[in-house]
Amino acid sequence: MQRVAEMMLERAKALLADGTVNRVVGWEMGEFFYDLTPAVFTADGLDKFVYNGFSGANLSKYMIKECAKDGKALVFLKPCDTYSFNQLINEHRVDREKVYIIGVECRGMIDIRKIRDMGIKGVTAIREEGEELIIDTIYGEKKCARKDALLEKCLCCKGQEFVVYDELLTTGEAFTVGGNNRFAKVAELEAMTPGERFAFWRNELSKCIRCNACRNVCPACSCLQCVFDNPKSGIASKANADDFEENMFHIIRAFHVAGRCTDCGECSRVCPQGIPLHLLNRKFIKDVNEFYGEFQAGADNTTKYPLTNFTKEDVEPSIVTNRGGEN
Amino acid sequence: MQVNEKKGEFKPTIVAFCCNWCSYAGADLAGTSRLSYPANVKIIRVPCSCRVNPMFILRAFQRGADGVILCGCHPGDCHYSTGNYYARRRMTMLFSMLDYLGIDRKRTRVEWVSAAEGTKFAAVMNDFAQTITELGENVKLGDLRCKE
Amino acid sequence: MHDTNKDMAEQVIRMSGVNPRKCMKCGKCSGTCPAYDEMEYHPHQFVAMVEKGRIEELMASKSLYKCLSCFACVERCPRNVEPAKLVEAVRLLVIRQQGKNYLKAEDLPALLDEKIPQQALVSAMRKYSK
Amino acid sequence: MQRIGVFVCWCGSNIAATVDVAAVAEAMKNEPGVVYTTDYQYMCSEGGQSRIKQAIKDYNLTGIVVCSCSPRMHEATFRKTAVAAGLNPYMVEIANIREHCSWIHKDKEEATEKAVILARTAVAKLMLNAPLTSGTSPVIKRALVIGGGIAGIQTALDIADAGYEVDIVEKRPTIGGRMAQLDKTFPTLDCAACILTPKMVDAASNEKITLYTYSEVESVKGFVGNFSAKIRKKARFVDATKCTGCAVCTEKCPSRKAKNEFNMGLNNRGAIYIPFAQAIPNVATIDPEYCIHAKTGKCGICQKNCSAGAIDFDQKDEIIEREYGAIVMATGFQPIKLDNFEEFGYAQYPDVVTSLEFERLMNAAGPTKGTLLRPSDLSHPKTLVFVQCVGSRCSADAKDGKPYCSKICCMYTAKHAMLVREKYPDTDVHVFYIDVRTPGKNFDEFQRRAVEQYGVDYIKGMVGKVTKKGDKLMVQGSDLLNNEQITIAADMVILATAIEPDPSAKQIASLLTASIDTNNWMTEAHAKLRPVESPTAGVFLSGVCQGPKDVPETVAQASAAASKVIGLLSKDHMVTNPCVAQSNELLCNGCTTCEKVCPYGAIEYKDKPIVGPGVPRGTIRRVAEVNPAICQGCGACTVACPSGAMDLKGFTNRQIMAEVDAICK
Amino acid sequence: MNFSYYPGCTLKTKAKELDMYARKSAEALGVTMEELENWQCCGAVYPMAEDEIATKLSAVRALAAAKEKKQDLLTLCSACHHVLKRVNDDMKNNEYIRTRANNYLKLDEAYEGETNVVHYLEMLRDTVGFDNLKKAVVNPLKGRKIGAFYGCLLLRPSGVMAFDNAENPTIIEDFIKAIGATPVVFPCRNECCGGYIAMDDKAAAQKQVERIMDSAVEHGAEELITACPLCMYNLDANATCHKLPVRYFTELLAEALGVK
Repeated sequence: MQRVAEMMLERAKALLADGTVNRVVGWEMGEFFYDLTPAVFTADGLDKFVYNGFSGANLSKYMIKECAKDGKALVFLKPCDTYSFNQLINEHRVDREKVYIIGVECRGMIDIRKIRDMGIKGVTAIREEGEELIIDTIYGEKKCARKDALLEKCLCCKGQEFVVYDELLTTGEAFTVGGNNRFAKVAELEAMTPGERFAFWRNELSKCIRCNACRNVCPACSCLQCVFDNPKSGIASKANADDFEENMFHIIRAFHVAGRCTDCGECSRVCPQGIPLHLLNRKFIKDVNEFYGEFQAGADNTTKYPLTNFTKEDVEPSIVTNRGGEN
Repeated sequence: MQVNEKKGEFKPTIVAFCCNWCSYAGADLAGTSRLSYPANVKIIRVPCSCRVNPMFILRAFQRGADGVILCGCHPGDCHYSTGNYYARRRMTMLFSMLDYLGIDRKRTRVEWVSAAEGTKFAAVMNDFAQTITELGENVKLGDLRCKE
Repeated sequence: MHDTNKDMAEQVIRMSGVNPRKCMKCGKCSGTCPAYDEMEYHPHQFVAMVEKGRIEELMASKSLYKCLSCFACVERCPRNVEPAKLVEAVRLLVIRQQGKNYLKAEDLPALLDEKIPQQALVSAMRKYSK
Repeated sequence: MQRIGVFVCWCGSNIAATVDVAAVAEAMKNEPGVVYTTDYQYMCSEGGQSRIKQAIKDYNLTGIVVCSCSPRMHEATFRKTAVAAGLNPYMVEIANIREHCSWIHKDKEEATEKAVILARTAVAKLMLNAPLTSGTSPVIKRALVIGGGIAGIQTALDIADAGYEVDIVEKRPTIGGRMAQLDKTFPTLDCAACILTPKMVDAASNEKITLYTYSEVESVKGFVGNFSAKIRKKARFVDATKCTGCAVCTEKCPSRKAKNEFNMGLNNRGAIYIPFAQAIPNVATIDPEYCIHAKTGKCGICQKNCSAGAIDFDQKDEIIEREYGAIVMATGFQPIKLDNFEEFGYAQYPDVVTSLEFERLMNAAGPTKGTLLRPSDLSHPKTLVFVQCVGSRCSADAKDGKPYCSKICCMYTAKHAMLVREKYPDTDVHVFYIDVRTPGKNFDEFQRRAVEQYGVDYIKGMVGKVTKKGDKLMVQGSDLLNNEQITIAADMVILATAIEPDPSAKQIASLLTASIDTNNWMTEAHAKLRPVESPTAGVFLSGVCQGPKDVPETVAQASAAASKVIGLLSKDHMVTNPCVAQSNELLCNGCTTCEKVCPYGAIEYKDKPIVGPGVPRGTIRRVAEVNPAICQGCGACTVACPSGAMDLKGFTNRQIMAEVDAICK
Repeated sequence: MNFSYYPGCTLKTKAKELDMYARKSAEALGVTMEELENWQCCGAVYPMAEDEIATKLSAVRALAAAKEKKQDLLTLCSACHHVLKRVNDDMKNNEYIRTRANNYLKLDEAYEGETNVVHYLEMLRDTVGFDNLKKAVVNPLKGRKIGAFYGCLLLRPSGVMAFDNAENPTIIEDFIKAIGATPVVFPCRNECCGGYIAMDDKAAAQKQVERIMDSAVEHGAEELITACPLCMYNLDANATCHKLPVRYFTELLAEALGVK
């Protein structure tokens, strides 16, 4: 990781120096060491640039804004981030010509919440040693397996393929990430009774405080003004008024990104309430795969997305109504 | 939901979206043929089944509908040639999601009804109304923090 | 239609999986049938008679055992009616009755010649007895 | 704030018997926005309408709700009423309390309650209505006819007669189509060429008509009144302006392997050829597939023999771009392939022919010069068997064939049988038929003549198999009326082969976004009331491309299509449906999702200056723009748009949600 | 190339040559036929009724056994091929039959029509290729005028059998060409020989055979080949006036390949 980070910094400096780009989009240290935030750097600010196990944030969406500025920007994208970027190209939200993409190797990013959930408190620093994490805390040194502390999205890693880039920075070392079945939890929910599912979602969605973090981070949510913020849309809703508003927000949001969502998992990563929002998106993805054939948003620039496409032989909606199992 | 106080029985609220060219005309034909179906089915006319936004269906459930049905031209017969194909995908996905969220999957339905199928329209509405009546009042996707 | 016949017609339709109403009465099955001349009721009549519920007459007819199962009628029917399936279903209706086997095991020795292949025996037993 | 009037119609007793109309009117008084309500016996009557007009004036109404029959019945009527009283026609909503209420319910209380909700729903929608204005677009006064058979020719002649320019695009080297291949026509037995060729000449000499033969439509853009088409004029390798049609080249050409399409492949033609003597244009065409010069660079015999110097081996395809106000499909038909009907032996025995091949064998300009000779040995056939319904009327789950009746076969088979018997009294002619279908003027009489006067043997039954024995074709079939299986030793078998749309129709339909049915026939805008219009505005249907037809029906429909085209071209401007999609440029983020679902290509993305609150001065964004003349108002885009930037006028998101709210209240 | 092989009852007794020559030829062509263990008689007729489940089970067992070995199932006898292919189609497409057959059999893994049923001739055409067969021929049967008798069971119903064009097949003629002989196409080559009723109604069977023989003789055939033991028996036993010699196609194959 450290080696990759050094290579990145070196390339950033070189590209700034030769005028290929005039700024760099990357991650900088936040208030806490695990709290990295996306940032735009110029040559003299590069000392704050960080790339480590907490660089989970997907930088693709930031490029929408960057593309509106003059000159070319350098951005570092992890393999899964490139899908988001590619999807943004498909939606004409970014200008490929104004972005220089360096694809960077990623071995999975750490979820500080998982470390806390292990009962490890007062964390002051974390370093990686092979497949282990060494965690310094105010109570002394703790250890845990790296794979137990990975973000949900990394456990279901899409792989190490970059679908769009100008150059790649990889170490060439062999390693494996992910391997979990991303639809396992969805299938588990599907196997529940409607009553249980209802209870599950009511419980989860009732935690929502409508901070809009999920929407703001989502690369597919790139509307200029969200329908939920637009008083003229007829469905604007900001606060948890009486009933259903949060549900409506999340369902409609999931529907709006259906077929375009790359399953980057940012929504769940940033949710301060820990709502597993990705389970809504993955339900749509699972359904698309089952009903209309395997589809990965952002994988290429030509395939029509499932909801803007059809075949005359498509399944009927009654496939849902007539589905077997308990009702 | 309206409770008919006279009889005390459950009268569900059912919203039917009908495309102007086939299903709305099919509903008209059901009327012309004097084929009865329950009065709690209320029809909203839309130009095409592809005009129906999932938002409308959620809105109906939010405002207390017990069942929502969408009727359009038979696949291949769309007045706009492809509208119902899009509607078919959208509704399949939406219904599956609603089911996933715990809204009984029998509360949502798509039927293809042509302008000549007055009988089918009435039969579909009778069947759907009966299904919804049997299911009873819909769950409210309410918030735990709000008053029941 | 007589009730027993109606029930039997339904049974034939169920067993055969054939919908005789699909028939447009072109007669191609009978135009095609190599066993036509051996039959009292011809393939198109099988379809028409099942449709009308005239099962008892068919059950009593030797035509049931004249079908060669060559599937020419099935192959060439423009409405995919599959008359051969009706013949077989009516035949089954007969031979599934106690003691109504058309071919009995004790008849076999008399019919054998030394060259006859097993499958001729097996198929005859399969087709004509239960 | 809207000022709404609600008008409840009794429709005599149709509504009033089941719905308490006065109670509905009364209940509506309390709805927000409603300032006036009334009920009346027949709102659509003169008296009813004048009440509405009066109320609009008296109460300064901004919109009206009429609770009456289906909007499909009287929406237009009440819109006119509103206009007469100075209202915008789109400030009218109909609550359908007849078809959707009084006629289906018996309990008056229940029906009244529902009528109130339906009225309230209409009011809720109307509260959000905005006046809409129809746009106009200019009409280009030129028509494109695709297909140069009798249908296309007739349509073009009629349009030209009315004074408008017409272009005919025909993919073959000559116009004339299938009818040119026919020998005689039923039921009068006129010679097909004698009645067709004068029309072909008329089309060629009419100064309003331009022929593009050996040409295909490559792309079509635009919308009713305003299409633009690209036409590929394929290289003939012959300069049409120089070629005199002397046909010397066609005789000298050493390449004789090409099947003569005009004679249904019964004989061969040269690589350079003129399809038939009366071809229009009467110009030779080189088939590069078979031309020795095209393949090897050597030969050039045609060039050496052409006194006009018309041969041009370097000729290139030409692309012509033209604008049209209307397009007519006249793409015609072809007989189906018989690969899956080999029980009739078509591929195995040369003396088993299709009916269209038989036309050529009977035709004086055909391969046998009109003497009936069977193909295998050119002997005179004595016994002929005609088989009807070959590949027609097959169920969808049968192994092949078409589910429809091809319609023309009963008549042409009777014609063939009759002609054979007339010309060769020594022949025996048998016809296997399932049903004889002869609806049409003088049609049944014609078929009866074949039987009664000409002694054609009609056998009710179907052929099961054709085999060969000696030099005879053994035709085994059923005779249902005699309950027997018969075998006829025949010299020739003629199959009344099902017809299907020309394969080009499917591709052209997709260029035009016109719809086709499961059998690839063109779909009409309305099966009964708009049979010559396609659902795509400005596209019309002529002839067999819409479904099987004989010549008189084709000509009738061709003229009907022409009259529709003339009606369209006679307008200077088209009034467009104002209920179309509209993109809110302030909200549109340019994602192009809507563009992907638009069936009409009505949405374009354009860089536009954006002016609005909070938008910096000079902002230019790439946003969706709907062309209101192309948009048909289906609304597919509105749901595809996640931003809510795309909305449908007359059926806006807020209007529909207001209806939902009113119903679920 | 390895196939699971289903010989069927008759190939072990009256039609030993059909089997023997097929095995020898396959070996010469580099095709391995692995005979299924414990195969049972297919029943010789395909039971057409929807409610005939038990009579289809032995076919399902053979199909499932081939599936387990992850091999295509090779057949030789037309009747067996017909039964296996059609039962397989039922198992693939007829839910009623599939569910019930699986309920009876209680296999470790439900059988749903996964196996490909391949007739020996199809194997020659699609796996070996007639061109390659031609190259492998050491003893071309030059000058022999052979009529191919297809019969019914390989061809019909063509929707399921998908063997060749049911009304104008060419596969055996192509085979005859490949072994160096001259095919004689005769119209009655896909007619029914009447084999199924040969026991019950000899006269009717004779009539069928007569028609076929007549047609073959008239078109110049000097011998006939077949893939079906029942046709073989019937054409041989019930021929009346004309009588051409009838052989199994595998015998000629073996002859041409020099392994007879």
